[in-house]
Amino acid sequence: MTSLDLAEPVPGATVRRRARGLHPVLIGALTVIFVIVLAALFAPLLAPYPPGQTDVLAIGQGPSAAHLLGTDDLGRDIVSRLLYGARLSLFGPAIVTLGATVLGSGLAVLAAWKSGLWDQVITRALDILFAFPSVLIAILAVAVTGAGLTGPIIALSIAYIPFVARVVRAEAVRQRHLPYIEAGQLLGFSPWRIAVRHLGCNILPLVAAQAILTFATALVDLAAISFLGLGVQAPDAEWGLMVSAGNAALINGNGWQSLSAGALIVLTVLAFNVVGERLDSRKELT
Amino acid sequence: SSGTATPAALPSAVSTFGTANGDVDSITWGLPYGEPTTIDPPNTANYSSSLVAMNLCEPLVRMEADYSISPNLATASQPDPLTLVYDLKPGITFWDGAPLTAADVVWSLEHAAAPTSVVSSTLAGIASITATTPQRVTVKLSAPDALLPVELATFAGAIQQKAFSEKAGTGLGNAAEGVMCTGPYRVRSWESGQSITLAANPTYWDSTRKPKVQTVRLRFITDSTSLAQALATGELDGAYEVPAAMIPTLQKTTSGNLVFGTPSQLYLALSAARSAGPLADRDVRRALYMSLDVKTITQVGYAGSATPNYTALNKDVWDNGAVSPRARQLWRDAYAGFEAERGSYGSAQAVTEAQQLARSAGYAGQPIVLAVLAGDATLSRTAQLIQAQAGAAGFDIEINALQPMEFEQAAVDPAKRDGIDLILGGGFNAAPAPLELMSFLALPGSFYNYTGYDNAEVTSAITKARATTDPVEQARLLIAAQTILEQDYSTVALAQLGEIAFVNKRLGGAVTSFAYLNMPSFASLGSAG
Amino acid sequence: MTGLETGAPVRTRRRTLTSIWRMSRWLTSPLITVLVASFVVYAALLLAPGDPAVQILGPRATAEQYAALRHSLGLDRPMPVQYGDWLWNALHGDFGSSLTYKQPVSALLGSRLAVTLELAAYAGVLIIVVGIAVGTLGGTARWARLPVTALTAAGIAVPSFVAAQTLVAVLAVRLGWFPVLAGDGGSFTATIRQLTLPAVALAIGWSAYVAQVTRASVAAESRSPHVEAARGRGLSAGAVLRRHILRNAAIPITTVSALAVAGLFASAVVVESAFGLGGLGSLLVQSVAAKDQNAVLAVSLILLVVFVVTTTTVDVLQAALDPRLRTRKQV
Amino acid sequence: MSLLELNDLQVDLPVSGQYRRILQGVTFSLAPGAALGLVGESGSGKSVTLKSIMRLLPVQARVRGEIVYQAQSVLTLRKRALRTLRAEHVAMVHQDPRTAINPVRTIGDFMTEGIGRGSDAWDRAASALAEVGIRDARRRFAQYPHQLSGGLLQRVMIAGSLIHHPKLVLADEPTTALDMTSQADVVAVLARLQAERHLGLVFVTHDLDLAAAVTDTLAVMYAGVIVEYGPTARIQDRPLHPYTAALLASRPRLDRRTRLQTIPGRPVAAYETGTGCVFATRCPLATDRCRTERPALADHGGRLAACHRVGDSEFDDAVVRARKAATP
Amino acid sequence: MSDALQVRDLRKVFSGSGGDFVAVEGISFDLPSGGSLALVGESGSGKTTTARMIAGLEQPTAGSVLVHGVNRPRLPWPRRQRRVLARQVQMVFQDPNSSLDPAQTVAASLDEVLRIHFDRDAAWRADRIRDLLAHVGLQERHVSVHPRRLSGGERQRVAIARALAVEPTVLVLDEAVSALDVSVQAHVLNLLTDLREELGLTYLFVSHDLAVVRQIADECVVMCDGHVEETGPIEAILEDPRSDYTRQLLAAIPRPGWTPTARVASKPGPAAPLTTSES
Ligand SMILES: Nc1ncnc2c1ncn2[C@@H]1O[C@H](COP(=O)(O)OP(=O)(O)OP(=O)(O)O)[C@@H](O)[C@H]1O
Ligand SMILES: Nc1ncnc2c1ncn2[C@@H]1O[C@H](COP(=O)(O)OP(=O)(O)OP(=O)(O)O)[C@@H](O)[C@H]1O
Ligand SMILES: [Mg+2]
Ligand SMILES: [Mg+2]
Ligand code: NI
Repeated sequence: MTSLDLAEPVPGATVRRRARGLHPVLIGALTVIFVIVLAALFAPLLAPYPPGQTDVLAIGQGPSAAHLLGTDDLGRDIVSRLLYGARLSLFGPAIVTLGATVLGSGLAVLAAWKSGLWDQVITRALDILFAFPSVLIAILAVAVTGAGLTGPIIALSIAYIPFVARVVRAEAVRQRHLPYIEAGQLLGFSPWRIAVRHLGCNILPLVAAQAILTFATALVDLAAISFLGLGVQAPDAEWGLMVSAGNAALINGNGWQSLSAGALIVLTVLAFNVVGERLDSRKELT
Repeated sequence: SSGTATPAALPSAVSTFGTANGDVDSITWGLPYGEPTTIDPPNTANYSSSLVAMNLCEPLVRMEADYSISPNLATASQPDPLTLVYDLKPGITFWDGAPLTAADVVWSLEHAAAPTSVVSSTLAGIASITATTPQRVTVKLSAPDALLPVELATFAGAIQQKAFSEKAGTGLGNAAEGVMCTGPYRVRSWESGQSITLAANPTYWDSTRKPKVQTVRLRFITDSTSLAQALATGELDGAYEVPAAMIPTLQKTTSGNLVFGTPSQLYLALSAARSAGPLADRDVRRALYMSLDVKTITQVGYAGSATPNYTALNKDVWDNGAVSPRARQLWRDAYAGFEAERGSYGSAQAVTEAQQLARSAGYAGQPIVLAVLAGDATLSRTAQLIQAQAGAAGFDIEINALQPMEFEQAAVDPAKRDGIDLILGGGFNAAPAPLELMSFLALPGSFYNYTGYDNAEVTSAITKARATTDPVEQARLLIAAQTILEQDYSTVALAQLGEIAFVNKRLGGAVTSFAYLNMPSFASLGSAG
Repeated sequence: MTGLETGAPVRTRRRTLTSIWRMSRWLTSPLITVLVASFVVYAALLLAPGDPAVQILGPRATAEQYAALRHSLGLDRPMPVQYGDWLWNALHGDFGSSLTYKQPVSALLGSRLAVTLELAAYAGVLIIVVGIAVGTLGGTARWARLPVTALTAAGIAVPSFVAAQTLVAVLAVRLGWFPVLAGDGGSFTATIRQLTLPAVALAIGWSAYVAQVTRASVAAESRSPHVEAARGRGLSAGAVLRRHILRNAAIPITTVSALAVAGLFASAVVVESAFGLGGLGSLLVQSVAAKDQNAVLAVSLILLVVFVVTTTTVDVLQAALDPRLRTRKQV
Repeated sequence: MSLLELNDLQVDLPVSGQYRRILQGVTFSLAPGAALGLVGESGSGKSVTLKSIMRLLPVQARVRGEIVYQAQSVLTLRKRALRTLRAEHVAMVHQDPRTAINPVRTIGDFMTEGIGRGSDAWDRAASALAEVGIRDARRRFAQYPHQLSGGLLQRVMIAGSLIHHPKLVLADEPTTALDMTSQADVVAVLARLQAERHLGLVFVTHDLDLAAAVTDTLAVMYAGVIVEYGPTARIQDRPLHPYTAALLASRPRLDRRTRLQTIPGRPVAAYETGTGCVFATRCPLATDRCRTERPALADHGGRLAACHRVGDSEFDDAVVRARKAATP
Repeated sequence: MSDALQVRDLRKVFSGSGGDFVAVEGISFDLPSGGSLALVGESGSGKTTTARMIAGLEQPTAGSVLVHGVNRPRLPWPRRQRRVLARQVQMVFQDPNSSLDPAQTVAASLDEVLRIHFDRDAAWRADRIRDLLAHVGLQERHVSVHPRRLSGGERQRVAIARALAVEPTVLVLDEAVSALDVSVQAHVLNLLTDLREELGLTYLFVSHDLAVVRQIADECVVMCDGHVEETGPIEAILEDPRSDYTRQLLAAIPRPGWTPTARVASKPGPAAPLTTSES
């Protein structure tokens, strides 16, 4: 028998790209996400006041020792509302992401795997869905279900399907024609096994990246819907709603509510985008 | 009466603001409720539409800023309780030069009373309208109705040209067709989605009331902060119905004056929405109201532009120029009694009592659904205050924000109120008369009678009051009915809201009472200096 | 050699057929998309609770009045019939009349469409010019890479409504540089001044997105072997940038720019509301709330058509820019 | 005077954030009209050498040593001069024509780029194509790269690089992406043009036999170092360095079926080699000295080899035996 | 003894937007058990297409593929036949980088195959994996690594091991060594020769390099533009080529003392006719 003594792979491009490791910006973004998620989970422990506790003697105050970011127009503590607001602000996008990602990548893999007529029908249906601006679907959903998170969540879960599915399908189709998939077929693996275990595993990083980017988009869109007054309703705390609720105070020179809620949205979206982009660029690895 | 509003002041009784001294070339006015849906007067059931329509079209008798009624296109007389006679003044012409005739009046009133019109129900008491001579119109009633003469002074009674209106057909009052009236202004242009421009009518018949402002540009600005910002920067010269949330902003500005005009027919009402549910028991309802501190609500929710109110009827419905001074005194006395009884609601002691009362009436923390109109910052804030205050007394209030459509349907259709226990809403009286509001609240099957209130004594008192022409007697009867009704706690007008108007400092003579809605309000404006 | 010679004429005929088929696909698929989508909107609106009759008559009418109005509006017919009717009329340019404003929807759309188009055009120019310029800078100049990456990442994360509020509070109210109200019309410069803040609010996110894609594709293209080869042939830096880097990066850039412009119309819904602009977006929000079916349908249709037209344009542009798409690639 | 001279070229490139040695002491010279073959396994630094000559390495690259083209130091050329050098003096033929020619521009664009758009330019382009055996130039001009076969496209690239009549051509594995027949075509075209035009040619390949067909001098590279340098025919006939021998012996033969020679281990990069001979870890004949002391490229009868043991008879026998196993 | 593989009149027509294209036309040959047959020809001559049709990855437009006299259907296969059909023909692909599932370790991918084809316990499978890897010259430490950590040659060995795991009747090698460096190529060629001797494998070897083919094949089918140009034992083809085309192929192989000659390029190359009349 011939034998080879090969310890390490040939030095080259793969090694170069892989060694990139965790970038400080990525670490920062992950930290932000971690902190915000923790804050949302432990809001009851962290918030200095109940989110709905009004205090008519302390209305529209600026920051003070008692209220770190001041109070809103009903004298509620803004920090507490931001903390509790994180729950709804993250919950909606999370559900949307879950729905759109599962449905989108499911359809994508189905289309790529079955190809032919299936692919055409699914692709065409996705094209049609793609033509609906997501905000339009969400607003129409509000017309059906009434104001609140339910309608927009369902609507966006559907509206984002093509965004997820298009990217995932393109990758799945590419992978489907790679020799390793054909080899699997020749080796007698069941289509189910190949589609899920092989194809599925290999598009997973892409799906994850897509999910994270979807989350960021959903956060913005849901906040916008709440901002328009069609989503989360007062007295529930939610960032988009807080941005609009603080608007009156903002033009009076007390922008703490509006700006801090706006800043949190920007920060969260930024963090998720950074992580998503990072994951997305990692897909070249395999 | 006139006066100046001082910033940060509590509402002073202001029905007109400043004096109109000189001519003004043009002004820009904001419409916070957006584009008028129509300017056909009897169908203008919202703020924007009525404001525009009533600067174009005039009723036979006019309402003044203090709600008193005086002759306008016609002088009115009532030879018997079932007959109203209107004699048209000579020399009145429409914008196109055609003279006003009795036929136009008949057409207009029949148009308003037709079943498809928004005000048809308020005019339901009319049996016939006839042109007895070319200059006289006789209106016959099917039953004595003290309300009808007042209703006819509102947008319900505005007169349009018959020939034009018939030609316009279903398009009457829309942006393309418009209207043909006699008023001090006429439409110059209507840019859908943006603005309507009115121009002074050069041939206006009433030379004593010729408009001083030549063009009025009405901008549709539904976003309250944009509105406030534009008022503050002077991009807008004024607006009615400024959202209360913007009061703190506008109080600081130097570009103009914020006025809380009275009398106003605007009020804030909290009503039980159905006869079932946790609020089915009168004592639970009472306990709920006892837990509310209305003074705080008016201060926090309305920044002082509103005053607390403790009865089902809002104060200004009887405290205005359309109600005779003696009758007003009777109402005041009666109200003093309610205020004495209920003025301490919301205090710590009252809350404790409320808690006990609720518990003993069988309330054990079931959720109470409070419906409120979505997208209205002031109402939303008030609802949250109510939630917090009632919460302190152990009431579990869930706020359910309804889209405008749903909200309106909930107001008319009991089926749509299923699952709703309370409705918080702003309202206004079309007619500044307690009779109307009492009927709506207390008669079985009436609009605002959500809980199915049916009390024979009350019903008979209201029916009698409608048939009396003597205002004092009418007031007595209604107060008697009210005394009974108030014990039901189905509806309470929590606050008497002031008309929040903003007027740029270069302008004077603005009508700031809620009567603006039924008046050619821009015709009284002029330069302040 | 076999097969090929005899195949030639057949192939030519086939090719004509294929190109007709491809053309028809370009034409029919957007149509089908619009058809299906409009039906979905129609059905959704019928599903929505709320009764247009109440909206028109107000809350104080009688049940008979409501029923009569519903009948006269044709709302008591089966849904497919109503849709068919609507479609037939829409094909003839008649979108019915607005239930709220009691006039033809087309009359309602005119000035609003103009406002939205002005806004979208302004924002579109900002997006494309700024996005591509910044992106190209970031993709070519080494010093600019980091700042541009950071800037675009931040820009993408700023929702238009947050931008709108902050811009107004600072630039219009505090500093008074721009008017608060837009849509006043007037001279061209006045319109520009009025629309600047809304357009900027609308453009921030999208232009950052375009810039990001531009940067990435320009950078990727600059590293590509054919660009290195072009440099090796002694072409000037400018020629390489124009004829190779930008020419090739133009393919993804056009796609995202077009998508950005299409998405713009939808984002305008939010910005118009924030600035109190009477455009299509605010009409949509308002009509949905009022259940003004015909208005909602017309606006949705416009949004759909805009989207479909842009995506179709992208398809055509892509084929024009990328010869590889014109003849199917052989595997 | 030589056309091109590389003197102790040393290149460091950032690999995962750290500078790593890629080329080490690369030295050779090329007379006008001469052809040099640069042979070695993947990763040995052939392309980096060519790119250094064209100054096409990434900007971060650290290059030391000397590259002299016609008495000009390439490494210190200003922008203008560099462009002239690239455009008119030195041409490069890349490994994969599919990626090295802009896929969205036509062949005509490619051919006329840099020579203008007049009818004169088209004529020049057409005659350049004719020289590489493409006679239907007009039709080809309208075509896109993906519409041409690999062999044809590679000829287009050669034609495009020769349109300015350069004096030096750097061909980086111009045939690796092609099948055998196209390879023969392309190499034939290249060899003919080199002879006709008296071109200097650096021909990079994996295949010693292929290099032998086009070049007169051969440089065998391993791990960023030239390990053997000399006349092609003599190296092919009797290699001095064990790496060269092993390369020769691992190529399958046409005339009979034999067990092929293999080289144990894997190719390494310059920065992975220790202080000793770069090939020591894979050399079956390595001694302790080989492992610790790096041999210089030394003269052995008109040929250069970097090996301590050249001349050592036991060693030479082994090398010859290895080579013999492959020869008939 | 029946032939391991019988290929009869295979024909493949691709129809795309550019029209119909005949990629393979009338290919027939027999491959006896334990034999080794090579398909050679220049690029685009239809070698890969033929190999894929034989493996079942592509549906022939006409003609048949018989393995031990049994017709071989195209993928996807019905559940019950999968095991049997998988063991008829296995294939090793040209690109070592993408022929292994990047998400699976070497052991996992071999184990998966074994689990599906043999109802044996984990210990047996572990043994077998070691055995297979040893056969292709890989060691214990290559077992639990991901393909991206392996060199091209190693990856190709794993691919071969995986194909061998099902004990196929015929092993199709499509340019299995073309992407490798000379020295690594030599390794793999030696390995293939050894495996064939040791295990009595049957090869269908696809290549454009006649020198490589010489190492591995007994029989040779020369393909040109989709049809068979010449068939025969490899020695015969190399020493006494009948067709000009084969002679051209032979002339193109670099060897000591070789002078390359160019064909005339204005004869359109094989890829050109597809798209030429575009303007
Ligand atoms: N831009 C770069 N940055 C870092 N390292 C590089 C770069 N380009 C090449 N290398 C490294 O330099 C070494 C030599 O690469 P080079 O491309 O010159 O090899 P080669 O001999 O041309 O190989 P091949 O036959 O595969 O083309 C390799 O280890 C490679 O990884
Ligand atoms: N799926 C396909 N659709 C259309 N044409 C195809 C397809 N697959 C292959 N072809 C064409 O069929 C011909 C034969 O291709 P094939 O891949 O079999 O050649 P090959 O001999 O393997 O060439 P190479 O040596 O380049 O691998 C080529 O011209 C190719 O373009
Ligand atoms: Mg190289
Ligand atoms: Mg092939
Ligand atoms: Ni032939």
